[in-house]
Amino acid sequence: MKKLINDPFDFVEEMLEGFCAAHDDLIKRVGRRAIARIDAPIPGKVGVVVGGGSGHLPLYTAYVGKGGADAAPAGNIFASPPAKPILEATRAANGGAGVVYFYGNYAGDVLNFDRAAAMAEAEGIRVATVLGTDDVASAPPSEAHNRRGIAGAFLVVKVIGAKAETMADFDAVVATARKANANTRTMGVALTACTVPANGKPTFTIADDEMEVGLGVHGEPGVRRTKVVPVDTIVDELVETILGDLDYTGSDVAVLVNGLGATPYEELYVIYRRVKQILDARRITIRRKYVGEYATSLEMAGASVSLMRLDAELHDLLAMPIHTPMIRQF
Amino acid sequence: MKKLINDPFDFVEEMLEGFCAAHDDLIKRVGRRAIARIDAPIPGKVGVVVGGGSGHLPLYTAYVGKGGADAAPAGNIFASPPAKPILEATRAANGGAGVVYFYGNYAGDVLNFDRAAAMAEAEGIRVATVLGTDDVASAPPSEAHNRRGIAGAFLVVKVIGAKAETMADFDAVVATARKANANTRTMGVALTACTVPANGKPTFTIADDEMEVGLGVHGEPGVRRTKVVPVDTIVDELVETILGDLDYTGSDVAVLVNGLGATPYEELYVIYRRVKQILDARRITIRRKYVGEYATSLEMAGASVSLMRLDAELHDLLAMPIHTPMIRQF
Amino acid sequence: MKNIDGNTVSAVLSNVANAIEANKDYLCTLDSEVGDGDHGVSMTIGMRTARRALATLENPSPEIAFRTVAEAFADEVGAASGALYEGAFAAAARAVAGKATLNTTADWAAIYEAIAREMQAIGKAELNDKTLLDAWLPAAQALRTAADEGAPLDEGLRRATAAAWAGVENTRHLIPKRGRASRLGERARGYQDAGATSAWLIIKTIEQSLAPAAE
Amino acid sequence: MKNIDGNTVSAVLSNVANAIEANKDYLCTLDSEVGDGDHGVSMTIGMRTARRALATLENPSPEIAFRTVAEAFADEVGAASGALYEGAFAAAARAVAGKATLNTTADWAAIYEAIAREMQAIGKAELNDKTLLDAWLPAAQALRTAADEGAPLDEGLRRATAAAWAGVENTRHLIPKRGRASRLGERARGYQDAGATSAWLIIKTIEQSLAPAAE
Ligand SMILES: Nc1ncnc2c1ncn2[C@@H]1O[C@H](COP(=O)(O)OP(=O)(O)O)[C@@H](O)[C@H]1O
Ligand SMILES: Nc1ncnc2c1ncn2[C@@H]1O[C@H](COP(=O)(O)OP(=O)(O)O)[C@@H](O)[C@H]1O
Ligand SMILES: [Mg+2]
Ligand SMILES: [Mg+2]
Ligand SMILES: [Mg+2]
Ligand SMILES: [Mg+2]
Repeated sequence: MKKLINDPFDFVEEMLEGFCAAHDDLIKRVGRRAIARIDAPIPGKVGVVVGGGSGHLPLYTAYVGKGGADAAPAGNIFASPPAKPILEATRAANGGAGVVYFYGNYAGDVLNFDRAAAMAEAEGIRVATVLGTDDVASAPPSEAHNRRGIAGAFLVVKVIGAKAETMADFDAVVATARKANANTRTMGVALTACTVPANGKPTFTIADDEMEVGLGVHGEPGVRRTKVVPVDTIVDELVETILGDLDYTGSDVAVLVNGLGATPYEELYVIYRRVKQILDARRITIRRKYVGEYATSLEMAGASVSLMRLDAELHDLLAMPIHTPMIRQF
Repeated sequence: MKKLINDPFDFVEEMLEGFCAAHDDLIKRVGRRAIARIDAPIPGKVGVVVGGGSGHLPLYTAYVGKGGADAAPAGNIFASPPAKPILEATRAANGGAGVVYFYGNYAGDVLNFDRAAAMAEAEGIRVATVLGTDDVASAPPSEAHNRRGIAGAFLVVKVIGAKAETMADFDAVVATARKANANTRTMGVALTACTVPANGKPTFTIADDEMEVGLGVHGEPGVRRTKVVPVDTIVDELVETILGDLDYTGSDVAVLVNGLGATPYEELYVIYRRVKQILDARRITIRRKYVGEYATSLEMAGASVSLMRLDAELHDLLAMPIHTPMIRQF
Repeated sequence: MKNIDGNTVSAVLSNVANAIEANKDYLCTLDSEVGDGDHGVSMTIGMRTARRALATLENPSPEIAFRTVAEAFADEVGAASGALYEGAFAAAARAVAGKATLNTTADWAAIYEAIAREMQAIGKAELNDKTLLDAWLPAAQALRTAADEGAPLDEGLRRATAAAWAGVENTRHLIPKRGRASRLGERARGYQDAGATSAWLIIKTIEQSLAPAAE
Repeated sequence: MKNIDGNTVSAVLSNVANAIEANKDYLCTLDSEVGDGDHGVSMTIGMRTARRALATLENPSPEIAFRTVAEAFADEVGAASGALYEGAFAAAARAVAGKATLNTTADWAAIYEAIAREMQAIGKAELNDKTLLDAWLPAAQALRTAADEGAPLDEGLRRATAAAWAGVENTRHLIPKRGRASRLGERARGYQDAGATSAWLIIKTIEQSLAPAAE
C-alpha cells in the first residue's frame, strides 16, 4: 500500500502537528499526545474525554470541540494511548465536576484508560467510564457488553458532548452516556484491507470479488467472508441484523451511514437510500441522519450502518449544535 | 475494483435519491438531475449555479446551500450534465438578478453549459460564466486560461456563494468570481486509479511503487510518473510549482489540502504540516485553511494542494458561514 | 430494393445501440488512455435510452426516429459526446423532415453532412483535431462524392465506412486539439481517439443494417 | 563468570530491542491473523525508545535500566502490550531495587516472576488464555525451579527459553480469552499468539545475551 507519509514511525507525530496547526482556532495541545478544546477546562461542566488508537479520523481527536468532547489522547496507529496522555487529557477536561471517559471496548484501551482513571482519582478527579459496544457482529446478544465499539461511537459522543454542554451534573451525564450506548447498534462490511504504516503490509488479504461482513475497524476478522453482492442485499443484511438485535418497533431513530475510508460518498448515499427504504417499510421514523466519514480505518473500503433508538432526550441532544475540527452541525 | 453499488447504470440515480433524502432539510430536487437549496430562488439575489460530472462529492451537489451555490445539475459519473438539467438548475437559482455559472474547464462541460446558457438567456435569464482553471499541471502559464479545473473549485465556490449572499449585484459577483479563480492554483498527485462504475475497469494502471504527479481528477494523465517518495518531497514539488506560477510574495493565502478519496485524513494533515512549514519559511501568511475531502475522484488515493492569494475581500468572503449538505462553517 | 422508411431507420438506430453497447468496454479503454474512461458508458447510456424510446414508437417518420435519439442524448448523456450527438441527431432529423423514405445515396449524404456540420458548429473542431469529426467528416465527404457520382446507396455507405475507418486510424498520429485529451499534447500521440472510433462504429452499423435494403 | 551489573543489564535490554526490531514484520504478521497487525510495531516503538534512553545512561543500576524500559513503554506505546510491559518492567525494576549485580539464577527467577505476576495483575489473564502469559508464566516457573535446584544461571535461562517456546507453540491450540482476538472464539484456533511470541523473543534474547557472562 502506497501512502503519503514520511518515516512511518513519525506519522502520528506529524499528523498531530498538522492537525493542531490546521485547527488552532478550535483546539490546543495539552500534552505530546493529547489535545483539548481551546476553552477547556470549563468550570463546573462535566468533562468528556474520548480517545483510542489513531488512524480513525475524525474519531476521536476530531470529536473534540464545543458540543463534543473536551479532550482526547491520541495513541499510535490502532494502538490505545498509554495512561500518561489519557491523564493529561483528563486534567485538561476537568472543570471540577468530574470527567466521563468514553472509548471503544478494546483490551488495550481498557487497560490504559483504567490506569489513567486510577491516577486521576488519586489526584482527586472523579472519573466514570462508559465503553462503546455497538458492533453487533462482534458478540452474540447474550454477551452484548463484550462487544467492540465501532462507528456508533460518533452518535454516542455527540449525545454525551451535548449533555455535558447543558451543564448537567456528573450522574446525569453518565446515565445519558450509558443510555446512548445501550440504544446504539452498528454493523459493517469491508471490501479491502488497510495497512498500519509501520507494519507496511495489509492487515488481511481479501480476494478481488470478496467482502468481509462484520469486520472490526482495525481489520480484525468479521463474521463471514462472501462474494460481493449488490449493495441493497448487503444493506438488507446489515439492517436486519441490527433490527433483530434490539427492538426498534415504532421507534424514532438516528441513522449513521459511515464510510471506512476509501468508499466514495456517492456509495454511502446509495446505502442511505436503502436504509431509508427498509425503515420506512417498517414504520421506524428517521429523526436524525448522518451520512459520511465519521470513523474510518485508514484507507479501508467499506461502510457501516448504525441505528440509535431515540427517546426525546437523545433526540434533542443529537439535534444540538457541535463544532469540532471535522464535525460541524448548526 | 469492488464497489458498494447495484446496477452501475442506476448509480447516479440512486445516489441522488439518497442524497436528497439525507439532506431534505437543506436542499430540494428541481429536476431529475438537478437540485437547489431549499429556499431557492431568493428574490433579488444573484443565483449561483455550479455543476459537472458526478463522482466528486462534495463537489458539486454538496456545495449547494446557504453561503454556497443556489443550484447544481448533476451529470453521470465523470460526464458533464446535459443542457436540460443545467437549465432546470438555472431556473431554480434565478431570483431575478441573473445567474452566474461556475464549473471546471472541460470540453464537455463548456459545450453543455453554453447550450444551457443560451436557452436561459432566451428565457430572459441573464447568465455569466466563470470557468475553473486552477490546475497548474494541465497547461503552461502562457495557456493558463486553458487549464483544467480541480479542487480549487471549492475555494472559488465558497467565495462566489458568500459574495452572492451579501446581495451584491450581478457584475460585482461576476468580477469577484473571476478574481477568485484568477488567484487560485492547485496541483495534485495520485497514488491509485479510480473506476467509472459502468466501465468496470480502472481508468489507468499504476505500479505498486509509483505515483502520477499532476493527475487530472478523472484519471487523465498528469505531467510525470515517478517512484513514490516521502510526502515532504512531494509537497515541496507541489507547492514550489504553485509558487512559481503566481507571485505569492508577502501575500495572505488560503490553503486547501484536498483528499481524492482513499487517502486517510491523517495523511492530509501530514501534508498540511509541510505546506505550513514551506509557507512560514517564505513569510506567506495562512489566513484560512481547509483540510479534508472537498473534491474527490471516486476511490482514488492521492491529494492536492491549493493556494488562493487573498485580498481583504476574498478573505472576508471565505470567512463567512456556509451551510450545505457536506460543507459547514460557522 | 426495399423502402427505407421510418421503421427501417428506427431498426437501424436500434442496431447502432446494440453495436455501441457491445463495444462499451473497448470504447472506455480507448478513452482511458488519454481521457477519463467513460466514452463507452456515455454512448451506451444515450443509445440504450434511444433504443427503449424507439421501441415505443408506432410507424415513426425518419425525422421522428432521429429526433428520438437526439432526445435520448439530451435527457441522459451530457459529456462532450452527448452534446455533440444531441445536436447531430437533431440536425439529421431536420435534414430528413417531411421525407417518408430515405432510399437514395443523396438522402444519406445529406444526413451525414448535417451530422458532421452540426458537430463542427457545436464543438468548433477541425479535421485532424483528433476528434469524432475525423470519422464523420471523411464519411460525409465520401458519401457526397458517391452521390455526385451516382453510386448506389450500398456502395456509398461502404465507401463512407472505409473513409471513417481511415480517419480513425489517422487519429493515432495526431495531437488532440479539442476535448480533455488536448492538454496532453505530444503524450496523446499514438492513441486512437475514442470518439472517432464510436463514430466509425455508428457509420459501419448503419451501412451493415442498410445493406439488405440498399442492394 | 563475569559480573552482571547495570551496564550489562542495559546492554542485554538493548539486544532485546534489536531482536524485537528485527522481528517486527513477523510479529505484525502474527497479529494480523486474528488481531490488528500492529504488535510488532508497538513492541518496536517501545524497545527502540528504550534503547535510545539506555544509551544516554552512565553506569545505571539494574533497577534504573529496567525502569528506563518501563518509562519508554509508558511514554510511547499504549496498546495492550504497552500497558503490560510498562507494568512488567517497572515490577522488574522494583524486584532488583538496591542490587548492584544480578549474577544468580535466583536473581533472574525473581525478575521473571515479578514480570509474570505484574502482567497477570494488570491483564487478568490466566495460563492458556492465549496471551503473552503463556510464555512468561512457564518461563518464570522454569527459572524458579532451576534456582531451587541450584542450577547455574545459563542453564536456568536456557530452560526458561525452552518453556517459553513450548508455551508459544501451545497457543496455537488455544482459544483466546483476552485481548482483541478473544471475540473470534473458535476462528482464532490454529494461530500462534503474537504477544506470546514476542515474549519468547525477549526471553531468548536475554538468555543469549547473558550466556557469555553466565557461563
Ligand atoms: N470539441 C469537440 N469536437 C468534437 N469532438 C469532440 C470535442 N471534444 C471532445 N470530442 C470527442 O469526444 C470524445 C470523448 O467523449 P466522452 O468521453 O464521451 O466525453 P468526455 O470527454 O466529456 O468524457 C473524444 O474522444 C473526442 O472524439
Ligand atoms: N489481558 C491481557 N493479558 C495478557 N496479555 C494480553 C492481554 N490482552 C492482550 N494481550 C496480549 O497482547 C497481544 C497483542 O498486543 P498488541 O497487538 O501490541 O496490542 P493490541 O491488541 O492493543 O493491538 C496479544 O497477542 C496478547 O498476547
Ligand atoms: Mg492495536
Ligand atoms: Mg467524461
Ligand atoms: Mg470521456
Ligand atoms: Mg495488535
